[in-house]
Amino acid sequence: MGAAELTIPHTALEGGEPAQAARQCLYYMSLMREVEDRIERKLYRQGKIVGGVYVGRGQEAISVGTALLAAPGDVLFPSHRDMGVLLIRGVTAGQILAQYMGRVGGVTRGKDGNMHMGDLKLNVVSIISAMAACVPVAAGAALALRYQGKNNVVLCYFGDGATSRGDWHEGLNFAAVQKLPVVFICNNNQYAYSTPISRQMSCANVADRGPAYGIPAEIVDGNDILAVQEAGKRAMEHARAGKGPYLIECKTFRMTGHSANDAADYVPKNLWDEWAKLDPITRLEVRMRDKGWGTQAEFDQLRARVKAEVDEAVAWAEQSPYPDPATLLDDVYENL
Amino acid sequence: MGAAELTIPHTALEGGEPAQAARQCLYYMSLMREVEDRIERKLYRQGKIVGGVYVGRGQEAISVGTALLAAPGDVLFPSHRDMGVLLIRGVTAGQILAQYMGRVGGVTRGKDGNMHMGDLKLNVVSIISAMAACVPVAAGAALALRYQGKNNVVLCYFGDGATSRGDWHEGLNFAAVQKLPVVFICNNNQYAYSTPISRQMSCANVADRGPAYGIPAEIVDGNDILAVQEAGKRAMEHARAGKGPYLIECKTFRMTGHSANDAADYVPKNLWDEWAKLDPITRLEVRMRDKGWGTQAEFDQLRARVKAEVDEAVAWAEQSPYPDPATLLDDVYENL
Amino acid sequence: MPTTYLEAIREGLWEEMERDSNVFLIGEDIGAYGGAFKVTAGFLEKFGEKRVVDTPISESAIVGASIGASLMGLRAVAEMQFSDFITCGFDQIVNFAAKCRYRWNAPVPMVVRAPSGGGIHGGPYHSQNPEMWFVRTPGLKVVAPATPYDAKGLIKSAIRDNDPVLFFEHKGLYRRIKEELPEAEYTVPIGKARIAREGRDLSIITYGAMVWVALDAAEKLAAEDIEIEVVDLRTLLPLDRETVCASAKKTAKVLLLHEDTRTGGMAGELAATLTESVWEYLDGPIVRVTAPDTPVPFSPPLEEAFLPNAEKVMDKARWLARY
Amino acid sequence: MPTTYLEAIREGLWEEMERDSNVFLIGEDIGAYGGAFKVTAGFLEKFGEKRVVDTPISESAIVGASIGASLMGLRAVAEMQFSDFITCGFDQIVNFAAKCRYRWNAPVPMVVRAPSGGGIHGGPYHSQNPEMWFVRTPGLKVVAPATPYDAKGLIKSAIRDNDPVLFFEHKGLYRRIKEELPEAEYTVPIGKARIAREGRDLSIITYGAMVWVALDAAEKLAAEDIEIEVVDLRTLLPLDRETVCASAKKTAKVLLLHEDTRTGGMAGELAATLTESVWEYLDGPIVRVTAPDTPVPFSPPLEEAFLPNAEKVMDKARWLARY
Ligand SMILES: Cc1ncc(C[n+]2csc(CCOP(=O)(O)OP(=O)(O)O)c2C)c(N)n1
Ligand SMILES: Cc1ncc(C[n+]2csc(CCOP(=O)(O)OP(=O)(O)O)c2C)c(N)n1
Ligand SMILES: [Mg+2]
Ligand SMILES: [Mg+2]
Repeated sequence: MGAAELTIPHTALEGGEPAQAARQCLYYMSLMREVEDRIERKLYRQGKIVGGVYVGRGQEAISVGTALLAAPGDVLFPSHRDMGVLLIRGVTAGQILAQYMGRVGGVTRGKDGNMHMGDLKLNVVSIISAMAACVPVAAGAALALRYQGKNNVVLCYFGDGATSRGDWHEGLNFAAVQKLPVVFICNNNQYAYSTPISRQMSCANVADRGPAYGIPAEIVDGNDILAVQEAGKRAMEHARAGKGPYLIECKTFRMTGHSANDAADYVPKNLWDEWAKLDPITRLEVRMRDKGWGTQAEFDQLRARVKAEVDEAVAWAEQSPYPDPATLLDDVYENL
Repeated sequence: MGAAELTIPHTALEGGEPAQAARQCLYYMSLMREVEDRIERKLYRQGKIVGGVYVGRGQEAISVGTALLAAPGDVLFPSHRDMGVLLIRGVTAGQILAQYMGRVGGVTRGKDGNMHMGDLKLNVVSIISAMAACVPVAAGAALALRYQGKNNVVLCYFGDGATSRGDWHEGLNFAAVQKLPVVFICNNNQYAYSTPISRQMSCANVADRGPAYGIPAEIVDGNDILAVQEAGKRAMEHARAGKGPYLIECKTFRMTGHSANDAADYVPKNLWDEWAKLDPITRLEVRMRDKGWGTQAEFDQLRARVKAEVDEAVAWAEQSPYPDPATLLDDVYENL
Repeated sequence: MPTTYLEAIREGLWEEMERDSNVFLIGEDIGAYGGAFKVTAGFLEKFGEKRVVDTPISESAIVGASIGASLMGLRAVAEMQFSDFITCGFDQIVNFAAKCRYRWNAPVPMVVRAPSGGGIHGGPYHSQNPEMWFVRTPGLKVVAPATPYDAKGLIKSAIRDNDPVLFFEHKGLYRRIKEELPEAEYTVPIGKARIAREGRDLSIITYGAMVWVALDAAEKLAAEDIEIEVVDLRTLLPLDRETVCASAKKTAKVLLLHEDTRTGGMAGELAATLTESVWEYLDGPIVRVTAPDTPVPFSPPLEEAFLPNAEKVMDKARWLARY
Repeated sequence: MPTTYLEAIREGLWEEMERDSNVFLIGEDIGAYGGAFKVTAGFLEKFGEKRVVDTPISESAIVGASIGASLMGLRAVAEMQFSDFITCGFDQIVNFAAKCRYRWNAPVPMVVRAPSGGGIHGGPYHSQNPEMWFVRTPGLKVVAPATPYDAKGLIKSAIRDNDPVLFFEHKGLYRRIKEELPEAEYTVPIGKARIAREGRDLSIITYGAMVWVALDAAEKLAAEDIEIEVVDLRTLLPLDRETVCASAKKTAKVLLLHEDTRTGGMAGELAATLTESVWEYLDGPIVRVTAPDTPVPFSPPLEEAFLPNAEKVMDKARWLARY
C-alpha cells in the first residue's frame, strides 16, 4: 500500500452526521499524535530525524478542528505545531516522516527544514521560521482570493509568542483595513519557548488585541475540539460573508518541551498534571462515549489502525532515498 | 545677539502660576509657528531650504504642551512635526534654520536631513525617517533611566500613521511588559501623507490600541493645549510612579499638505475651515483673555517679539557657512 | 515626444496592467495621490481600487501581502515610497520571497519597486542605494535601469518574471533623462548587460545613474584620445558575467563605478568575477570609483563630495589608461 | 582545562558584566533558560533581572531597545536566537544604530550577538551567514571569530567598543573547538586579522568556521610540498586590508574562502582590495571557494554538497599553486 492511500480523504464536516464528524476529529488527532510521538520519542532518539523536533502534543484539537472545516479552495497557513493541517489536506504520514528524515520523499525533497511543509496544489503554504512572518502573507493570499472572486477564506495559525512580532501587527491591521477573509487562529499554549505569557504581553488574553484592529475576537477552550469547531464555524462564516478577519484564541498547553531537547524545567510541575487531565483526545473520547458516538472497543481499534498506518509510513519513509546532491542547484530560479 | 540667547530658558510648568504657564505655552507655540511659517512659506519658496519641508501647523499644542512638562532629565523623542520639543529643550531657532539650510551651524553640522535633530546633552533623540522606528528605541531609553535609578521618563512622539508599523507594536509591547516609564504621544492628525485614518486602521481611535498592551490610553483634544497638559501630567505621573507606559492620543489636524510641495487636494475642503476654527494658538489666546491672563495688546507684542527673534535667527542661519567637504568622512566611527 | 525615465516606468506598468488582469499595484499613497513621485498617477481612476491597493504604513505587510497574493496566482507590484524603507520589509523579501521556490517549489512572481539613489539632497534616509543587501541573496533578481528605454522594458520583464524582482529606479533620473521610445511594444530581458558606448582603451562597468557619469567622462576623455567602453549592467542579479568579461578582454583595463558606498559594493563582485575569469587578459589593476563608506550626507557640499562624478572618474581612468 | 568556543564567549560576557555595571544582556529566553545555546546560562542568577532582560519575540524591539539604552550610557549586548532572525530587526541595525554617530554625533555602544553558520542540518532558517548584509553598511563593525581565544577577546573588545558591533558566532564551532586560554585578562583588538598559519606558496584568506577548513587543507597540502598561509580575518568590518595585502604580496597567490554564498560575498570585497592594491605582486588569478548561490538546504547530502570543505579548497589550491 502506497503512502498516498494511508489517510482518509478529506470530507467536509458540514452536512456530515455529528458522530461521523467526531470520528473524523478523533482519527486525525490520533494520527497527528501518533506521528509526532513516533518522531519525538522514537525516531529522534534513534538518531533518524534530521534537525530539531517541535510537536503539538496536547494541541491537536486546534489544527484538526479548524482544518476539517476548511473547503478545498480555502488556503491554510499552518505553524510549527499544526501537523493536523497537513494530514487533513492530504499530505501523507509517509511524506511527513520522510521530510523529517531529510529524504527525497519528503514534501520538500530534502530542501526545507523538517516541519516546513507546503504544497500549493493542496492550498497549504509553508511557514518560514520567523514567527508571524506568515501573517501578512496570509492577508495577501486572502486578497488574491477576493480578487479572483472566489468564495474562499484563509486560515492563519500562530502561537501566543508570535503575536509580539511586528509582522503580526502589520498583517492583522492590513487584513482588517482591507476587510479580508482571514481567520487568525492563535494557539495560546502559555509559553513561547521558555518565556511565559506574562513576559510576552501585559494584556490578559491574545483576544484582547482584536479591538486594536476593530475585528471580532473570541476565546475558546483549545482542548475541546467541538468548541474549537463551533468557534471556527462562526469565524469562517464571518470571513466568508465578506465581513473581514476574525481572531480565535485557543487556550491550550504545550505538553512537551519547546523542542525535543528541551526538558522544560521552567514549567511549574503542577501545570503538567492539570493539563494532562484536559487532553483533547481523551476528552473527545469521553464525549463520544457519553453521546453514544463510539465505544472503547472502537477507540482501541482506531488506535491500532493508526499505529499500523504509522508503522507503514515509517517504513515507507525509511526506504525513501536521500536527495541526489546534483539537485543542490535546482529551483533557485525558474530558468537559470 | 547670538542665537543661543534667542529663546527663553526652560522653566518647569509645575509650580509656576497658571498665567505664567499659559504665556509660556503661547510663546513656544507662536515661535514654532513663526519658524515653520518662515521655512515653508518664505525660505522654501526662495529656494533657500535644502530638502523637503514638513511642518506641524495647527498641531503646536501637542509638542509644546507636553515638552513644557518635562524635567531636564526626561528624554524626548520628537517626530517630524514636533519642533516645539526642540525649541523648549534649548535648540535655538537659528540652529534649526541653519539645519534646514544645510549649514554647519545646524544641529547636525549639515550631516542629517533637515528635520532630523537630536542632541544628547539636551536629552533629545533624533528620529530616523522610518515611521515608528523610534518607539522601541524610546523604550530602551526608558529602560536605561530605570536601570540608572533615575526618576525620569521618556516622551515618545509619533503620528497616527506610524501606529500601523510593526515597530510601534513591538515597542509598545516591550515597554508594557517591562513596565517602562514611557509616555507615548500620538498626534492623530487624521492623515498619513494622503491616506486618511479609515485606510490606516479599522478601529476608531489610536487609543483603542492601549488595551492590546494593557496600558492606559486616553483621548484628548490636541488643539487645546491646557487639555493636552492635563493629560500629559496624568501620563507622566503614572510613568514616573513606576506604573508603566501610558498612551495619549491627541486629536488634531494637519493644517498644510504632507510636505511643502503637496497641495493636499485629497483633503475635503470643509475640513480646512472646521479645523481653522480650532487653531490652538487662537484658542489659547481666547482662553487667556477670558481668564484675564493676557490682553490682545500683549499678544500682539509677543507676536512682534517672536517675529523679530525669527528675523534674527534667519540672519544668523544665513551667515552660517556650508560644511567643509573635508568633514565628509568624519564621525562614521569613533576612531577610524 | 521624448519620454522621461519616470514616464517610461509608468507606461510599462500601465501596459502590463492592461495586458494581464492578474497584475496589481500595492503601496503607500499610490492610489488617489498617485504615489510620492506620481509614478502611478491616474492608475486608480483607470484600474480601480481592486488593482491599486493603498496600504497603511507597513512595509513588511506590503511585501508580505505581495508574496501571499503572488503565491495565489496574482502578480503584485509593490512600491516602497523610498528605497530606504525597504529595510522595514527586509525579512519578507530575503527570507520569504527569495527562498520559496527553492524550499517548496512555490513561485513568487512579484516586483518591488524602490526609488533609490542620491543627488537630490535627501539626506541619509532618502538617498540610499540598497541594492547590495539583495544582490547577495540567492533567489532574488535585482534590476537597476539607467535609461527610459530600459526602465520601461525592464519593468515589463520584471512583472512577467516568475521570480521576485527588485526594481531600483533612480530618483535622480526620474525627470532628468528623456528619450524617444518605440511605438511598438518591447521588453528588455533581465540578466543582460548592454554596451552603452564602445571603446578600446578601458572599460567602465557601472549601472543606474552612474551610467550617465561614465558616458560624460568617456566623452571628455575621447578628446584626450582615451577611448572608453561603458558597460551598463542593467541587471545586477543575475549578473551578466559574459558581457562584463568580454568587455574586459577587449580593453584589458577595467574601472568599476557605482554610486553605492565602497566596501561590500557591486564593484567587489565584479572584481572577483574578473580576476577569476579573465585574469590573463588584464593589463592593469582593476580600480574602483565609488561613494566613500559613510551614510549619505545632507548638505549640498557634503553630498557633492560624497557622490562619484565625471572628474573623479576621469582622474582614475587617465591613471589606468596610462598604466 | 581547554575552553570551548561557546564557553569562551560566555567567559568574555561574564568578565565584562563584572567589570562594568553598564553592561547588560537582552534577548529571547536568555534569562532562566540561559539562551537557546546556553551561552548565558547562570547569568540571571548572578546578575539579576535588571541586567539580564528576557524579551518577547521582537527582534526589532530588542535591537531598538538596545540602541535606546546605549544612547543613554548603557552597553547593551543583544542576542539574536539565531542570526537568521536578524532580518527582523534589520532596519534598526542598518538605519538607526549604524548611522547615529555620523548623523548627530550620538554613540551607540552596543553589540548584537548572532549565532550563525551551517553544518548542523538546520535548514534554510537556522544556518545562514548574514555578515554581508552588514559589511556593506558603513557605521557598523562586524566580527566573526574562529577560535575560543579570539571569541573571548573579541566579545570583550566589542562590548568596550563605542560603536555598534555585530558579533557572528559560528554555531558549528560552539562545542567543537577547544583551546587553553590565558589565566590573565586579555582582549583581541577589533580590526586586526591574524596569520593562522605561515606559508610561502599561496594565501588563503578566510574567517569563521572556514579557518579550520583552510588549516586542514593547508596541513594536507604541506605533504604535497605546497606551503599555504592562512589569514584569519577575525574582523570583517573594518577590514584589515594591510594584513591581507601583506600576505598576498608575500605569497603572490590568493584563494578566498567563505562559507557564505558566492555572489556578493566577502570574497568580492577582498578581490577588489587586492587588485587595486597589490596587483603588481600577484602571480595568478584570485580564486574563490564558497558556498553556491542557493539557500542553505536541509538534507545532509545536500548541505554537504553546499558547504565548502577541505577537498574543494585543496582542488583549487593545487590548481593555483601550479598556475
Ligand atoms: C522571529 C523569530 N524569533 C525567534 C524565533 C525562535 N523561536 C522559535 S519558536 C519560538 C517560540 C514561539 O512561541 P509561540 O509563538 O508561542 O509558539 P509555540 O512554540 O508556543 O507554539 C521562538 C522564540 C523564531 N522562530 N522567529
Ligand atoms: C517606514 C516608513 N514608510 C514610509 C515613510 C514615508 N512617510 C513619511 S511621513 C509619512 C506619513 C506619516 O503619517 P503619520 O504617522 O500620521 O504622521 P504625520 O505626517 O501625519 O504627522 C510617510 C508615509 C516613512 N517615513 N517611513
Ligand atoms: Mg506559545
Ligand atoms: Mg498623521
